[in-house]
Amino acid sequence: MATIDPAPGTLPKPFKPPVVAPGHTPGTVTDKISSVVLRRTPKWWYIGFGVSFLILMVFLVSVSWLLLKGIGVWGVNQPVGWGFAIVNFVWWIGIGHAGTLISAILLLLRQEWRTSINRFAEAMTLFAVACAGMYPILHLGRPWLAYWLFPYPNTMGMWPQFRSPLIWDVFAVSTYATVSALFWYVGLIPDLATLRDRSRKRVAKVIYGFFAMGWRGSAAHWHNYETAYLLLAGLATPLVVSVHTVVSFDFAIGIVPGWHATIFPPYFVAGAIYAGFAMVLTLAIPLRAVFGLQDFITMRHLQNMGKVMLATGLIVVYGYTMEFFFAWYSGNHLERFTFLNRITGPYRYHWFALIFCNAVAPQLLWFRRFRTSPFWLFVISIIVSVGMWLERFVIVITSLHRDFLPSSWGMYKGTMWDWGTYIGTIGLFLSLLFLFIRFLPMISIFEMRTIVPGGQQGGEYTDSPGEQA
Amino acid sequence: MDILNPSKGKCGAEAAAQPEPARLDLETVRERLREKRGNELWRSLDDLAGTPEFQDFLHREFPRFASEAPEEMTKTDGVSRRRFLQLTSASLALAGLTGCTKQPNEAIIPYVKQPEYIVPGRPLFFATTLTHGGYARGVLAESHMGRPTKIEGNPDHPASLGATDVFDQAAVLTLYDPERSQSIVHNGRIGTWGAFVGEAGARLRALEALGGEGVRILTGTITSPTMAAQLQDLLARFPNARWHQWEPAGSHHGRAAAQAAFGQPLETRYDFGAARVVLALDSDVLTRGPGNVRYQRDFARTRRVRKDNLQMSRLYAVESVPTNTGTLADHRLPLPAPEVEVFALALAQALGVVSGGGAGAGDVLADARAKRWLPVIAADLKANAGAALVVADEYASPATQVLVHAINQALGNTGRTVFHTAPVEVIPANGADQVESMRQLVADMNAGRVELLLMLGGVNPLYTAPADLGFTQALQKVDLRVHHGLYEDETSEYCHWHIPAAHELESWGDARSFDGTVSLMQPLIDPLYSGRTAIEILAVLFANRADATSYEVVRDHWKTLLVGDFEAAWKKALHDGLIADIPATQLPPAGASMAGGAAQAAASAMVRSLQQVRQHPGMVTLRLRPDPMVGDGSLAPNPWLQELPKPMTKLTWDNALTVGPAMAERLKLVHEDMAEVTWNGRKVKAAVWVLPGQAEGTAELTLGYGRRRAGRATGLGFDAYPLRTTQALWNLPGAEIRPLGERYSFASTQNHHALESGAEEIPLAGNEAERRELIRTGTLEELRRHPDFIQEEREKPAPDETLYPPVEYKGHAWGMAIDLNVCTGCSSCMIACQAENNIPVVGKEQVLRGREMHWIRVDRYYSGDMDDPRIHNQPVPCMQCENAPCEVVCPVAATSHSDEGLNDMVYNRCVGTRYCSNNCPYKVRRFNFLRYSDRDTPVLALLQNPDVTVRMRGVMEKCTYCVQRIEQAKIESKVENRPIPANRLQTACQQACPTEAIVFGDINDPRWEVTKWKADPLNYGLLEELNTRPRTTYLAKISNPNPALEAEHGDH
Amino acid sequence: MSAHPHHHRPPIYGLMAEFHDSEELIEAAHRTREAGYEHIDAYTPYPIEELAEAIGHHHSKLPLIVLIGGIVGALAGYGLQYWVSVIEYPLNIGGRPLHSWPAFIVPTFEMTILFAAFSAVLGMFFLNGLPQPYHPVFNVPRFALASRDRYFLVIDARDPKFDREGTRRFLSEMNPTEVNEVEH
Amino acid sequence: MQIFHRSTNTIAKVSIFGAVFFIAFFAWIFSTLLRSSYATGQGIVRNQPIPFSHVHHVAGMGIDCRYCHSSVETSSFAGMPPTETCMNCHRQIWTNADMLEPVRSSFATGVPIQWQRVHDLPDFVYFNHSVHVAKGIGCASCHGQVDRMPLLYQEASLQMEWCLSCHRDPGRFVRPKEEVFNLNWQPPADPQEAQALRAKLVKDYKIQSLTSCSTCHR
Repeated sequence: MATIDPAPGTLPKPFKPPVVAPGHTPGTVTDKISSVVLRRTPKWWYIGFGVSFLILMVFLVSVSWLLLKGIGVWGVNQPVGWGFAIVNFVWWIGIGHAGTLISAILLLLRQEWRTSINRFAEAMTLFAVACAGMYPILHLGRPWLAYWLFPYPNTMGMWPQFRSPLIWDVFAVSTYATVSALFWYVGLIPDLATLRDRSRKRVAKVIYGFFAMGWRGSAAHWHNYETAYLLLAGLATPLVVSVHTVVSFDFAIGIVPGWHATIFPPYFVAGAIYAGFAMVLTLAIPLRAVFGLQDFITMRHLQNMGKVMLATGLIVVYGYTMEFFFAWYSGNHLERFTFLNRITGPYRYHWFALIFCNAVAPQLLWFRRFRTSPFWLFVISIIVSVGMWLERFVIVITSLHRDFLPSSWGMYKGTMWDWGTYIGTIGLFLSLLFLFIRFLPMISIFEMRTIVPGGQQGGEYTDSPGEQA
Repeated sequence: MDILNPSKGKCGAEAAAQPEPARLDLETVRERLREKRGNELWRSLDDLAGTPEFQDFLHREFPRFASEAPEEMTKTDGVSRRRFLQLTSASLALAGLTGCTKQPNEAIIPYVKQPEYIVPGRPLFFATTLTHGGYARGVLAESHMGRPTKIEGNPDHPASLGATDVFDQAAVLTLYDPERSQSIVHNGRIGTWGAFVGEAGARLRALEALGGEGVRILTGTITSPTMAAQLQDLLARFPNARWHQWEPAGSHHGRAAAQAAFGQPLETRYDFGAARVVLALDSDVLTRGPGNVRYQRDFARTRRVRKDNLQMSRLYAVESVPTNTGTLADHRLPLPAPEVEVFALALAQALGVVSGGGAGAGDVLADARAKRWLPVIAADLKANAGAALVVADEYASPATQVLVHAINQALGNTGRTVFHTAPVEVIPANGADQVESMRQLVADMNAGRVELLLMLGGVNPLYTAPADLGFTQALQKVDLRVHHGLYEDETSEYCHWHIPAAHELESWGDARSFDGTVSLMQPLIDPLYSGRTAIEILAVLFANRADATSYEVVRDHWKTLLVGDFEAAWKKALHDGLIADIPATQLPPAGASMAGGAAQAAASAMVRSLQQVRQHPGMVTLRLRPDPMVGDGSLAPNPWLQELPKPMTKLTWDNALTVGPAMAERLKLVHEDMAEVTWNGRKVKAAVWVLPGQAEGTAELTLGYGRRRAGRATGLGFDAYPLRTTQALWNLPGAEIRPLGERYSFASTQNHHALESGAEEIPLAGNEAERRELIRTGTLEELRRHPDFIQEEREKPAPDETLYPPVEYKGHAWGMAIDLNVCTGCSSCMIACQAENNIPVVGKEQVLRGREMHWIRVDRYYSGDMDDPRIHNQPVPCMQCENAPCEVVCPVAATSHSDEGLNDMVYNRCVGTRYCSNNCPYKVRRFNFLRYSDRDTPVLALLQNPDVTVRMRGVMEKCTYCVQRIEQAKIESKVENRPIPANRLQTACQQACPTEAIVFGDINDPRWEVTKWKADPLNYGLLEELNTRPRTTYLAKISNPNPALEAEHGDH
Repeated sequence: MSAHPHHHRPPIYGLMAEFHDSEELIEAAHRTREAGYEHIDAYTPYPIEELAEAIGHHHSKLPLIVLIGGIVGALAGYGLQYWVSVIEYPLNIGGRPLHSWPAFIVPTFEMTILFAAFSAVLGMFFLNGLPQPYHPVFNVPRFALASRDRYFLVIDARDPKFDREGTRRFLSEMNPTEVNEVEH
Repeated sequence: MQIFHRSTNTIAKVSIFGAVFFIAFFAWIFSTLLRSSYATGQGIVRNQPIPFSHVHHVAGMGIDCRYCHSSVETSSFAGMPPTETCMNCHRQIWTNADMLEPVRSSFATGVPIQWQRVHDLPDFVYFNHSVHVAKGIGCASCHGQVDRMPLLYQEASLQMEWCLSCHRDPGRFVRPKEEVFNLNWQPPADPQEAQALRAKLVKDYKIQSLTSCSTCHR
């Protein structure tokens, strides 16, 4: 992240556009962003939400069938005991990471350009985690007993088995979900107050007011608030790193060749950030166009995110390389066979596709021409998302399908219900996202105020009328 | 899975056919209970039992139950232990629904009069007999409160010695099979016994005047002394009646050969225990045929190498299609089917049994390698004359078998390793040749000379009769056609009457085993489906004993023969399950002197046929053989057998046209291609299986599939019978195979996806297995020179190579050892485990997805040249690792270690993450992806072993070392305050294993056999380098190659 | 911060001066303090660091609360695992020691974070006296702009130096856009 | 402008603070329900075809447990008396009491009597009476003072935690074998003495604490 811009205050160089277009004041920022929420619902929103909701229904149908018949409606088998469910789980969780990263780590690193993207990045985190969180439950043979994974006193006198990475998952993911939610909500409070004061409708005032908790921007409050926000960021940072580390343990702790690797934690975390930023771009690029937020989500943001992707992408590629190197260097026949099987075995096409998506395509980002073209960034970000899904597929399936005893080798293929569940969660994700951009400010208003002229850095004062719709 | 459910349509129809709908029969009971589950089911069965209809039903179906049995009977054979309603009292132990916190209400139903020998909650074992192709095997049936649940071998029975084969184990499932025919059918409608006896009886009385003219009886091979007597009397009273035998997979050529060689259809049996050198000519003698269990046991004992016994016999196998026997061979030579017979000829010449010997010996052979092998083998046989044994395929041409008889005689093996006795089966007046007998029958039928045809004991000629006879058309010309069998089948469809047969576990009877031993059959339960035995039918129809029960008939028969105190002798016989040391029952040993010139004649006959065969090279010989699992097809409806992987192909729910790799290439065929086989203008379609090790020019299609009317088995696989004619029953030279360009998909349990994942998977798997040293091998020579060579190859990490403090197992420490040197891959262990542990059947579609549930499997690896590979079998149960990788990853502690080192699996705690299975290097864990256990069919609940939980959907399961047996043994020892006697506690797989390849026990206690095995230098663990510390270990596979052939291929 | 019922209740809550610039507000806050007012508060659309000092609000107790929360979480987490695996139901899991401390680290860490995060948020609410949906300052209509771009200074009527007229004059001297009385 | 009334301040604060207690309360309710007789069936009298009184037969007539539950020492299942057993006495006494009509008709018709199960374990639990008896665990330890139950009911919860409570420390319940069927046996009053006795029996009967899963689940 060394590539990212210098300390705030220095004049942006010509090729590096500012984080906020000139001419904005706290007032205009406030009005512009809150108006997105407060004005009448645009027709396209209904369309967008409707479509996402339909996809969500696909999810409901698939899950109902799953619960009715049993896990057997999926493609999982012996020896491939884990399939789409775990692949999707890791994929979604990974996507989630960018949000926390942007809002927490970049905050600690004083990267002010984060301000205009952190809010919906965090929302994205929450929704991604919501999607991810369902898979570990759905993939159980007896999902209705999922609560047995939580430690609680019961009539059986039984407790969870704390040596299992799955229990670590339970703790990590639930903590992650909770902390992200808190972080997000705390960040929202002042903006909820803003909406409370801006909205005209009584109902809206009451609802926003209820959640604003009577925030009134007292200096003393701001002081505690800032402290809390910083502390949360400080807690979320190690947390986000731990979460994907733990997810990687699900595999690294196993003895399956192709899973049992010490390099997993770092390269899973990198992969997560990689996937996450890809998703942020995938969402940010259309959003800024639709809502004309180019002023706030500027080329500078897109470029920085492109750079982060390039950097993390390279780390991931390094991870792949090392896996193969270790396999060869360890001299362990089983390891060698597994990785040879990845390239030459029945799933070689998945592997080549993965290499193209995650290693080859992103190299375009070396060139500013692509870094600064929303279109290309969008395309690349999509490719990377696909690539990251393939990565998990390759890790989970190809390692399992030919492990220790050749007699037990098998193949795995997702069924229509696997696909239904996967696509369905995308529907859930989008539906939540649409609701979010409709009813909450997708950019942190109060933080934007601090970075516009007339904000904290002072600057000329422009009077603007009280309320405008 | 409703794989075991009877089709509801059928039941509906029958229910409708009921004269008075108010009355119940088992079908309706089942209908009422169909939607019930687990405990609830039992409750409602009880409720139902109260209703008047049910009482009425009981009176009709189970008269003995309703009105107490005569005291005398209750005492002698304990009929009351088999009363129906007791079955419902199984609720006290019956495994049902798992995982619910609140218990539904249940009922306890005690006896009215409790038989003194029954202790509720403890099983009883009864000696009885099961027959296969007419031949007997003595077994012990385990009975829980009147429900037979498991078959074990009868240790006192010469054909078993305590072991069983797959068919024995499968018998209990057939017993309860809801698809068995359950009521008398008259012209497609429900009939009554009375009406049948009326009609048939009337017809018989009419014919009696004519001395029974027009009466024909068709049975399978009969060895039962009682039935023999019945038939004798019958034919005495009806001199013009005829009795025909047709056993599709019987030893027709064996009989013919004996006839040719000895002038009479003598029985031939072997003593492998006495043989130092064995040559098997295309013969799977170890795992096929009536004597197989005993043969395996005897042979294994000559192969069990230990540090204190470095002796073992040598086995040569010359075969066209790989067999279990072949996998054990020290030298295996693949030759085309006809060439194998030529090899017999060449050997005869080489040994001077027939002319053309001396220098010219072997000239007849086409194959270069065969030429090289012949003298070596001949020499080895000579060297061991008297302790050698040459075995021909019982399906090989009579000529070949005659030559082999001659060879054995020349070598002085006869009387030492080969024995001839008078025929075990009862030979009808019209001769031993069953094919001829069938020809006569059909001729008579066509000529309209048959008025009444009784087909007894489940014969199914419409499916199995030689195709050229036109049995179907002929049958139509018979006025009154009666079929008696366990199932409604192809034949019963064309009969006026179908009489449900009683299962052997429901019947009184007797039969002889391969060595002539008379074995008694006693029922474990009253007929579930109102079946009747052939003995009863004969008695009722021909002996005018209207109310005769087979119990009386059999007992009366033996009354005359059992000398001395009959009651005592009878009780003893029943207790032992066999009638020993009574002269009247012994088979006279035949002075087997070969008819002069018989061998020479056979030789020249073979030379003649050889010329035709050799005329067109590249010609294919199609072998037809009984299927290893469903035999001649009569066992096709048995799901356990259907899902039991066939030893060589690991194929389930299908048969296949197997061809060798080279030939497949030549014929442009790939795995799972559909092909058309043509022979003499007869055509059959079948899918191709490319089988490594199968000789060029040889294809095989097993019988027993493509059933047209067999319930759930209908339409499975491909029917080979249309190709089978009286000219050629077993080997069809000159067959053509032509690709059809269609595809088929086989459900195999090993390397399912040979094509999908690249056809190279099978060789790759084999070579990987070798590379990973899963199966450690060596030769006897190596072992003698260097006893510890296996130990030095081992990569077992030292105890201090781990960070963890070692766990001490004081007291018992259960472990298992498996001797790869004697495992034939017969798969008895798999099905025994299935029966013992309530393992569900999943069906073809699920097997295709790789979800079979067997707790122990037999892995089969090919390595080396796929046309002549090394073939290995390796039984793989749970390794019960001390450092179990599965346990560490379970989030809810559903699998953990017991104090005695068992890797416990707690179904009711399992949430089903399947992480344990992923992390199991041996992939022995099995998951209930769907609701596989059938709880909808009440009668199948009776089959369940009450000591093992029936698993529900979504939970993991696996081999437990039969923990229920361990716990039972421990509890008994505690109650009686004594230690568990060494080697008495056996797992189900161990108990069933014919070769004693599996031992189990307390590895902390030197008295147990397993402890000795584990101390043997051949002992090693699978994937030890992972430091899982498996409790199950293997003894390396040692071969005893002939130094003179070493060069041929490396250690086998 | 809300009115204390026990001592006598002044007629109004206080006086509110509105500024259109953060600089002015900070300036005003300093002067008010210098003038000896204690009970004052300032309202801004976004956090301004100097302002807290300016109105005499120095350091936050929050970090301490979070630290304690974290420690409690850690102890609870590890304690639970130790008790379950070693004391309550000791099971031999794959031959691993009962007290497999390396495995227990992860949940301990997560519990630490969870507890700390909760104490941070709840602590913040507690210290800020939130939730407080009703507050007198909302009675001033212009105060709605406090969440947009206006800056307010409020002197509490309970301040000993407070005097309805004098204080109003004092505030007006700092040329605010407006000075309003804040009703209770 | 004000949106909320003054009171909302208190309400809001109280509800956040109260949430903690609210959750605790629900947890308590839940765990209580799971252990209630609704879930366990404790103390519930099932209606039986015959109102059989253990008080009368055991305390009154002094019939030994094993007279009816004959397989308790040899089998996993304690055994339920066949109709025959009832008739042994009731051929002579109460020969025409209406109450006993079901017994007589059962004996006449051969249709068994259907009792409602009182002690019912889940099907995945394998309990064995014989071994517990052999190790000196008295009937009363699990079944309670049956001789004081006019109509039989389930004394213990029979939940896993209940089983474990004894399996973790069997010494607490062991008694001399000859006292196993004595429903009124009490350990020596003096604590030391009682402790000594337990220690001795545990040693003599080789009693282990078995908490491996396969001890009960198979």
